[in-house]
Order: sequence, then C-alpha cells, then structure tokens
Amino acid sequence: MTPKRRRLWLLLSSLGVLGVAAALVLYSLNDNLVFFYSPSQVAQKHPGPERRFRLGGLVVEGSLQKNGQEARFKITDLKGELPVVYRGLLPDLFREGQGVIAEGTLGADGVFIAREVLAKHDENYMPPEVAKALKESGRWQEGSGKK
Amino acid sequence: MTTAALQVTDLACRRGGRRVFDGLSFSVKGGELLALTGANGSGKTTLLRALASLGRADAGTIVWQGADIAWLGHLDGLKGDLTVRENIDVAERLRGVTPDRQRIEAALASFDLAALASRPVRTLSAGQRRRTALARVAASQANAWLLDEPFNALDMASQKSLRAVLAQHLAAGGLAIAATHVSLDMPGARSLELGA
Amino acid sequence: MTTAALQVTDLACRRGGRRVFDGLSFSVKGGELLALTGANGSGKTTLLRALASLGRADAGTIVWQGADIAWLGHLDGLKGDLTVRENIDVAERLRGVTPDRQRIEAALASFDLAALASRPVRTLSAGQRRRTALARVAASQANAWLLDEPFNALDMASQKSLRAVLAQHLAAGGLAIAATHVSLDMPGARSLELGA
Amino acid sequence: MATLHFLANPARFRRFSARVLPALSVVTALAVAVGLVWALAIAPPDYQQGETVRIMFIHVPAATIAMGGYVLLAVLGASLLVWRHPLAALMARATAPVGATFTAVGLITGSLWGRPMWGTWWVWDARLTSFLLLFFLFLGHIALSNAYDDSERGDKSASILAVVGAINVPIIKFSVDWWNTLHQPASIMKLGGPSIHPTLLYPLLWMMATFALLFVVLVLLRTDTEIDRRRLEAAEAAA
Amino acid sequence: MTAFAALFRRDLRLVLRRPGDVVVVLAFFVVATTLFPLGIGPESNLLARIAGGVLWAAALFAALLSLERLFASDYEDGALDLLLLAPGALELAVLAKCASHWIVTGLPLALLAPLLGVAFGLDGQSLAAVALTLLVGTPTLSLIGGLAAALTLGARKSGALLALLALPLCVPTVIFGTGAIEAIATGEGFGVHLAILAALALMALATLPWGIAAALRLAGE
Amino acid sequence: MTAFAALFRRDLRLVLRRPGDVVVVLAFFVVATTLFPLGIGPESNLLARIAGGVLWAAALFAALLSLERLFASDYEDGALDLLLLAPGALELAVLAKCASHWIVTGLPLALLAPLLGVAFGLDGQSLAAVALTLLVGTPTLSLIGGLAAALTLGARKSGALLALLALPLCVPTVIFGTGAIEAIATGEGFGVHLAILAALALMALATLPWGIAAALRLAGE
Ligand code: HEM
Ligand SMILES: Nc1ncnc2c1ncn2[C@@H]1O[C@H](COP(=O)(O)OP(=O)(O)OP(=O)(O)O)[C@@H](O)[C@H]1O
Ligand SMILES: Nc1ncnc2c1ncn2[C@@H]1O[C@H](COP(=O)(O)OP(=O)(O)OP(=O)(O)O)[C@@H](O)[C@H]1O
Ligand SMILES: [Mg+2]
Ligand SMILES: [Mg+2]
Repeated sequence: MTPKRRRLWLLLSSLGVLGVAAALVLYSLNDNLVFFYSPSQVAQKHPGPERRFRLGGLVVEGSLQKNGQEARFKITDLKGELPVVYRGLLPDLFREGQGVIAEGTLGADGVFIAREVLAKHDENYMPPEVAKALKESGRWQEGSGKK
Repeated sequence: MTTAALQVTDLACRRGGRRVFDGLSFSVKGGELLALTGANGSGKTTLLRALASLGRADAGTIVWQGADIAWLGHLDGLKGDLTVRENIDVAERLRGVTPDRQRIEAALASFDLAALASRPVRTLSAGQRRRTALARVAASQANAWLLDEPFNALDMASQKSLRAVLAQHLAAGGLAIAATHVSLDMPGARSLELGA
Repeated sequence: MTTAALQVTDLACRRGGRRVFDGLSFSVKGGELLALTGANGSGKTTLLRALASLGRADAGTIVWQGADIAWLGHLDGLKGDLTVRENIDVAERLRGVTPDRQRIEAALASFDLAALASRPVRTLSAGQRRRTALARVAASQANAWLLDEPFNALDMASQKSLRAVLAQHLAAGGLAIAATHVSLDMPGARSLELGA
Repeated sequence: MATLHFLANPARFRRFSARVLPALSVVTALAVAVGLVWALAIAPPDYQQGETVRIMFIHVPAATIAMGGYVLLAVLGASLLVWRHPLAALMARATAPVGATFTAVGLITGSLWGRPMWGTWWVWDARLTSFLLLFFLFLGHIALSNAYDDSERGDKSASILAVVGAINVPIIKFSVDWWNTLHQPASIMKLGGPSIHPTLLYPLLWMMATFALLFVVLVLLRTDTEIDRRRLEAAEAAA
Repeated sequence: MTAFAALFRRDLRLVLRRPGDVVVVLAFFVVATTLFPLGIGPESNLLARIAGGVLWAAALFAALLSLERLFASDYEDGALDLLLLAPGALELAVLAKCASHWIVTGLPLALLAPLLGVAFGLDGQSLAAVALTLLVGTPTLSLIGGLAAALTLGARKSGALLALLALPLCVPTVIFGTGAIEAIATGEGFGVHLAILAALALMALATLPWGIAAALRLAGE
Repeated sequence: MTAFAALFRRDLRLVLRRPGDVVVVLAFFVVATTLFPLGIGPESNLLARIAGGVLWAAALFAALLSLERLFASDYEDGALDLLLLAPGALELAVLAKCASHWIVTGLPLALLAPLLGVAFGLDGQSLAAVALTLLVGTPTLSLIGGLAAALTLGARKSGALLALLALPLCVPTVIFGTGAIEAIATGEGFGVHLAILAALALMALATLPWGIAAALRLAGE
C-alpha cells in the first residue's frame, strides 16, 4: 500500500469511527442527561428518601405560602406537579410563574424538601411596560420560554 | 535490493536563528558512500537529520529515489531493558519488515555480538552498545544508511568490522552517508566537508 | 596544587557474575598520564568507576593519596537547560569549591567555547557538548582527572586542544587516567592494556 | 483566508496595521462611549430583573467574542500547520491572552449576575463548565507556546492544541439546547427571532459590535508587539 | 499491522521488565482514594455518594502520572527517531503506545476500583458501574494524556504543563463517568452514560492519534 | 554547605529558568482542584467537607508528578555521578534536591490552598488549617516521594517493590492533614494535628535522607 492510500484508509476509518460515535451520542441525547429533573420525571422514578437531586420547573401560580422562614410552593412542568418546602432566603427572581430549580430530597410524604432554591431565568427580556401591555392584551404566555 | 539515489539541491538549514549551512548541492547513488566531515558544529548532524526528514530544511530540495532508510543517530535508540537481539528484532518489525533471522545472525556475528545477543543492552559497555546499534543497521534490509559518527566508542577491531560491513553494503549496491571525524579510505567513498 | 598518587593492588571486578578483570596492580603519580586501552568490554569503564569509587571492586585495594578527583564519564552529566558556563560553574560549587572565574574562562577558551558560553547545552552539537564537559574538568582545581573516552565526538582541532590541556595538567603536577581507543603519544604517558 | 494570505508577510502586515490601527482605535473608543451611555443610561430596565439586566451588556458580548476568539485561534493554528503562514504564529500569540481576558470577563460578569438572579455564584451545569474549559484552553495555549526555548516549536505545538480544543466551542454554544442547564437558552440567535425586546436588543447588538472592534484592535496591537519581539530575538541570535 | 503489534509488545515488555513505574501509579491510586474516607469520617452514605467522583478523580490523576513518560523515554534515547522513520503510519504507532499504556494503567485501575468501591460502601450495581465506566472511559484519558505528553515533549516544566493541558480535556469523560454512578443512585440505569463514554472514547480514537502524531513530528525536528 | 547551596540553587534554577514555569505549576493546582467538584457534585456543604481531602490529594499528585523525575534525569545524563563524587555528604545533597522540589510544589500549593479553599466554601479557621497543615505536611511528601524515586532508579525489580512500600508511608501524613480540617468542623482546634504533622516531617527529615542516599549509591554502581 502506498503511503497516500494508507493515509486515505486511515482517514476513512477515522471518519467511520466518528460516525459510530455520533450515532451513540444521538442515541443517548433523547434520554435523560440532565442538570435537573422535572416533576413528571420524578413521579416516574421514585427516588429514595436518601437521594439528593435537583427538581426543576415553573412555580405554580398562586401556590406560594410563606410562613416566617418557611416557604411552601408547587413546581410544575405543565404535566405534573410536586409540592416543595424550603427554609431560607429565596433568590430575587423567585416569582410565581417563573422557572426554579430546587435541590434536596423527596420526603416520605411526597413533599420535596429543598435545601437550596435557584431561580431559572428564561430567555425573554423586555421593559416592564411592554410586559404589562402584553399581559393586558392577553398575548402573554405562561412559561413561554420553556420547551 | 533496489538501488537508491539521492539528489540534494541548494539545501539550507537554520537553527536558533543562525544559518548552519546553505546552498548545499550534491548527489549520492547506490554503491556510493558519502563521508560528511567538518569541525564540531559544522552541521553534519543537522544535514543528516534533514536528509532523513527528521529535521526541518529551510530551503532547497531533497529528492530520494527508491530509498529505504536505516538510521543511526548520536543517540542510538536502543532500549536498555531489551536484549541485543530483541532490540534488533523490534527495530525491523517497526520498519514493517519481518525480521530475517539469517541476516540478523550475520549482522550480530560481523560485530562480534553473538555472545552478547541475549544480554539486556543496559549491561553492555559503550562500544558494545554502539556495535549493537550498528548491527541493527546492518541487519535491516534497507538500501540507504544514514549514520551519525558510527565509529564513536568503537575499538580498533570493531572499526575494521564496520569498514567491512560498509564495503559489503556498497558492493551490494547500497548507499551510505556517514558523518565522521575518522578518515574513510574506502573504494566508493567520497567526502563532503561542511563549514569549510 | 598538591600532587596526588594512586596505588592499586590486585584489583578485581566482577559484573553480572562474570569476571571483568582481576589481579590488576599499578600505580600512577602526579605528572603521569595513564591511558587505559583494550577492546570494547575489556573493563576500562569498570576500572575507572571503581577508581572513582563510583563502582564496586570485588577484591584488592585502591589507595589514593592527596587526590581531588574530577570525573568525566561516558555520560557527560551536563544539564541541557543550563548554559555552558552555568554547567561548569555549578559543577565546581558541587565539589565544594568557589569557582575560579579566570580558570573557567581559560578552560572555555582552550576548548574554543567562548562564543557558546551562554548557550543552553541542549542546543549544542555532540562535539561541542563533549568539549563543554572537558572544559568542566579543565576548569576544576582537581589534581586527579579520570576521563572515559575523552576523545569521543571531537573533531581534529579539539583533539589537539585536549592534548594541549592534558600536557598542561601534567606539567602542573596533575595526574590523569583516561580510557581511550586513540593512541596517546605524549610525554609522561604510559598505557595499560586491559583484557590482553 | 484571502485576507490572511494577503497579510501573510509580517512586513506587509506592519504597513497594513500602521494604516488601519489609529483610525480603528478612535472608532472603537467612540463606540465604547456610545455603547456605555446607551446600555447604562438609555436602555430600559427588564420587567423581571430590573436594573441588574445591564450586566448583560458586558456579559453577553464578552462571552460571544471569547468564543469567536477561540475560533480565530483555531483557524490561525490550522493555517500555521497547513500553510505555514509566519504571521499566523505571531497573531495566535497575540490572540490567546486577549481571548483569555474576554473569557475571564464573561466568567466574572456571569458569576456576578448569577448571584442575584439564580441565587448562586456558580453551578457545574454544561454551559458554565464548558465555558470554564474554554478559559483553561486559552491558558494552556499561552503556557504551551511559551514552554520551549525554541519559540517556533511552541507556536506549532500550541496550534495543535488550538485545533483539537476547537471542539469545545460548539459544545459551549449548544450546551443549553442539548442539556437542561441552569443557564438560559439563546435569546438572540433562536428560531422565531430574538426574544429580547428591541429597546434592549439594539444596545446589546451595539455592544457586541463594540467588543468585536475592541478585540480586533487589541489583537492587532499585540501582533505588532510580537513582531517587534521576534525581530529583536532574531537580531540577538544573529549577533 | 505487524509494526503496530511490534510496538505494542515492545512497550508492554519494557513495562514488565521495569514494573516500578506502574506500581507507583497503582499505589498512588490506592492512597489517593483511601484518603477521602479518612478525611470525611465513616459516615457511610456520604462516602457512597462521593465514591464515584473520588474514584474517577483518582483514576484521572493516576493516568496522567504515568503518561508523562509515554514518549519522553523514546525521545531521550533516540528511539523516537526510529518511530518517525518507520514506513508505517505514525498514527497507528501512536495508537499502539497509548493502547499499551492503557493496558498497564487504565485496565488495572478499572479492575482495582471495585475493590476500593467496597471500602466506600458501594452496592453491587454501583461497583459494576464504576468498573465498567472506568473500563470504557480510561482509554480516552490515555489518548488525551498522550496528546498532552506529545505536545510537552522537551518543554520546560513538562509535568505540570501536561496536567494543565490534559485535565480540562478530560472533563467530559469524568463528568459522564461519575454521572453514571449518580444515575444508579436515582434508580436509573447507566446505559446512556456508558454510551456517551463510549462515544467520547471513539471520538478520541478517531481524532487524537492525528494530533499526537503531528506533535511527535514536531518534537523530532 | 556551599555544595548544598549550589545544588539547591542549580535545581531551583533548572526549574525556574523562566518565571512563567511557576505560573504553570500554580495553574495546574487551580485546574486540578477546581475540577474535583465536577466529580462530586456542586452541593456546597459537601464540598466544604471534602475540601481538605481534595487539596491534599492534589498535593500528593503534584508531589509525585514531579518527584518521579527528581533523580531520574540526573541518573540518565550522568549528573548523578558528579553528585556521588562531590566531597560533601550525599545526605545533604539529597536534602537540597528535596528542598528545591518542595519549594516549587509543596510551598506554592500551601500558599495557594487558602484561595482555593474559599472556592470550596471553607471558613476562616479551616483556611488557616489547610494552609498550615500543607505547609508542615508537604515536606514529608517530598521526602517520601524522593525515597520512592531513588528506589525505582535503575532496573532492580526490588526497587519497585520498595517504592510500593514507600508510598503508604504518606498515609499518616495525609490522615493527620485531612484530620485537622475535620477536627475544626467538630469544634476542636487543630493544634495536635499540626504537632503530629511536624513530628512526622521531622522524622522524615532525620531518617529518609539516609535511605535516599543509600538508594542513590546503589543506583550509581
Ligand atoms: C458564571 C456564569 C455564567 C457563564 C459562564 C455564562 C456564559 C455564557 C456564555 C458562554 C454565553 C454564550 C454566548 C454566545 O452564545 O455567543 C452566554 C450567553 C448569555 N448569558 Fe450567560 N453565563 C453566565 C451567567 C449568566 C447569567 C446569570 C445570566 C442571566 C440570568 C446570563 C445570561 C446570558 C444571556 C442573556 C446570554 C445570551 C444568550 C444568547 O442569546 O445567545 N448568563 N453566557
Ligand atoms: N536550537 C539551537 N539554537 C542555536 N544553535 C543551534 C541549535 N541547534 C543546533 N545549533 C547549532 O547548529 C550547529 C550544527 O550542529 P550539528 O549538531 O549539526 O553539528 P555537527 O556537525 O553534527 O557537530 P558534531 O561534530 O559536534 O556532532 C551547531 O553549531 C549548533 O550549535
Ligand atoms: N550488569 C552486567 N551484567 C553483565 N555484564 C556486565 C554488566 N555490566 C557490565 N558488564 C560487562 O562488563 C564488561 C566491562 O564493561 P566496561 O564498560 O568496563 O567496558 P569498556 O572497556 O569500558 O568498554 P568500551 O570500550 O566499550 O567502553 C563488559 O564486557 C560488559 O558487558
Ligand atoms: Mg553531530
Ligand atoms: Mg567504556
């Protein structure tokens, strides 16, 4: 085999290997490599009480109850819901209807006990008056940033 | 063995921002031995490495025809933990060639290494080690030998063996280029003085 | 410089279960140069290392008197990342001696290294490097030099310089023992053939 | 590549940069001034974030240009390895520290922004992690190109690293789409048009252009210095 | 192909004749991993939670520890010149060297890890996950480390530089490696993680030998 | 004594040929320690608990990464012969080499550790503990690593075995180093730990140079 042909061969086999790699990646991407789990995923998986994980979704409108340091609210992914209890300071951006990520464990009573709550900001930016106008005109979509 | 030929035109090499040599042109063909001579630092090693395409040339062309190169540098490339025979054997395999038992034994014999063949190279004396590296070249089926100071560390008897092996290589149509401070009076030998 | 003297009696060295030499007796004193000759593997390096107490002797005695040893082995012990001058300087300090500027410059000059003195050793050619190691020996205030194949890799001019430096060392009452395959025709030189 | 070919010769580059740099510097300074006023004073606050949103005008351009800077580094590396452009090496040396700085700015502003918005300085999500890696790749490039006494060797070795590391750039870019991250997905380059209101979008785009100009000016300046340094070295070696 | 096998076997033989280097690496792995239980105390569920991360981090360090010499000894004794001159593809030669490195470090690490995992109180499935992810992931580390080793040949401070270059590139592998053990704890399988680790390994296999070979050619100049 | 200083300075100079090289070492620490949380997860109070282990593991890694070559390069280029021939005590020479090694690995790590500790969420007292324990403990690592390095010189297989035995010697140091940080968390002081670390370091200082020197003399033969 001449050096040129050998290089071609090598190149082709490299590409072939890359192709297999890409196939593997594609195969795995439609599964669950995630920074956080959604309520419906949690419902499927039943993580044990020892297990710490992150729960992500939107805070259900009107679900927030504050009782001194303790906050109780529900997180939804528009398919399922999960109640959350958290003791501590909530981030500035914590609003009903907004995305949050809570880290903690699932209590035996099915309430998620959060140790840390992070606000997940969506990709929408606009001045307050625009937001207000949108809401008034009814074109506002809840969680419009979420897939 | 097919015969090799080398044509060098207007070669220049720079190292560390300094010109080592330039405008070098010469040719060597099968059956010829070119001795590179010149003071320390005149560029013999630099030229040899460029010819083997181990080193970079900064101008000019190097054209090999039908060459299969065997290399011996200042550093011998022997593995101390392998035996003499293993070293030679592995070098051949690395060149993609199935080792030729007979050639290897002949090469070992011509450098008087038969008794040492299964000793780890680490335990050899300097000259024995150099002879092992030379035997590696002699055992190879290569037709173009590039040798950097092959006579280094050799005793008189081994120097004579090396001349004999070189003569045999040339007679078989091989080509050799050797950097050396020892004068090579051999049929077929020319010399090129660098830095002159 | 005090003069050194060496007395060796009935020395024997074995390596790897094999006798390298035995019953070796000789003496060297200030102003003398002993050339160790002999075929590759005859034990020159082994003897030199034993004399420097770098290697083990298996029988016999080695008695040095008033000796301060400078060593140059097959491996030169130079650090590639240090410059030529730094290497020489550091070697002196390691011997517990304050380097003598003038001696160092003189040694560099005698091996034609002045222009290379501030180059990292890594960038030198093989011969330039060997010359640096020799300059290190010449710059030392040692009175007993042990040199293993000092002529290795040197060009003709440098070989001549080395002879001159050796002669000067002997004239100043120094002692030297050198393993070599080059014949040393010098006043004060004797030779001891090993493995004969 | 055409422009690079045109400029491949350091001397020609010198003439080019001498002509272009002064004007470009002035334009950049003006753009910075306008951009700052626009971003800090004129642009409205966000309906959610309030005034904090102004960090965006530094964070997003710095992050974007940092990634662009790495792409440039990889292109320069490839052209050094393949076409042996002498200028590519010098420009790569000039680019890496600038890119590292922009990356650091992106990291720091992101972190400062994350504290009030997310409630944390740092999480190991895919976007943040891969962007931190970008910073390390820049550092590695700088370290590698200076690790040899022979600067040519350093240039070429660093080029290989630059090319291999380029795979990280798409990972940064698409990390927010491929994985659930805390970091938000794209706002500007997204299907269905930007989700930033024009009153915020235009100053942001302006700042992007400004940062790009700043990047170019810094790289050109530093390339000039590199050429000087290389000449000095050559002169020293010849002496 | 014979050249590939020859180099592979030469390197293995060299290691077997001088096992010290490998032994030090394995010892490091054991010491580094046992260090964490000591620091944290015997709280077992905490230990089990960090086990994956600790084993992977220690494996990463251990792999890098030995990689520094992968090409350096060939570089220093001139054997690299012979490799560069060999008519076969340098890319394959590089692969042979990385493979033999993996056999003597990555493989033993993967085999040793379950034993250490027991000390961390991992359950059976997690032990399997540790061993399998290391088995699939360590070749990537060997290749990435090989690139860093080749790039830093003859450089000053090559050890730290090697680690500096290699560590960031190893991050994805480590993330998915430890992620697999996490995933088990949540009751999912780790098949996806394994698939991604395999994908990373294949990507490294397809691309890095080219880079390593180019770096070695540079070093020869 | 001048020989000691000369060797110490030669080694430092070899390492410090350029100031950028130190930066590389520091960068390496930063990368090595920041990448650890990756494997373990971002939970901040967990991070603080393992911070001690992480920093100590990085120190151990750094010590071994460079120690392997501490004597090997001198052995391979013949400089070891010059050392053996030097009239001063070889034990002192060995100490000089270990000291210069420590200056460029242990010391920077100890100085940098508090900064890195902040990233791990350590409180003030723990930061002090990390820095002090590393300062007192890393010389021991350098010396033990030096012994392992000297033992593996040359081709004796027994050397590998001894090196394997040498590394576990690091365990006590590592235990008390990480234990100090643990102790603070439980509200005790770390004075005792520091005292023990110092005792270990002094023991190493008093005994190991003899062992290293003996191993080097064997390698010279
Ligand atoms: C340390 C933390 C952070 C890092 C490392 C980081 C990094 C990045 C990177 C690499 C980009 C990509 C730029 C591009 O695609 O061209 C980006 C874009 C962006 N980031 Fe961040 N970021 C951080 C925190 C934040 C925070 C806290 C926010 C706001 C809540 C934020 C908002 C944005 C926005 C709006 C964009 C532009 C998205 C687009 O349209 O492409 N980032 N960031
Ligand atoms: N990196 C470098 N920087 C500066 N000069 C260099 C560098 N590398 C090599 N040189 C110089 O290039 C010249 C050629 O060296 P080369 O090794 O080819 O000489 P040589 O003829 O083989 O000498 P010798 O007989 O000593 O082996 C020498 O003068 C050497 O000092
Ligand atoms: N470990 C060992 N095992 C077996 N034989 C050994 C060992 N070490 C050295 N020898 C043998 O001892 C003999 C003496 O070697 P030495 O290096 O002294 O030779 P020398 O005279 O210096 O040769 P040269 O001219 O080649 O340098 C050699 O034959 C060598 O093969
Ligand atoms: Mg030469
Ligand atoms: Mg000898």
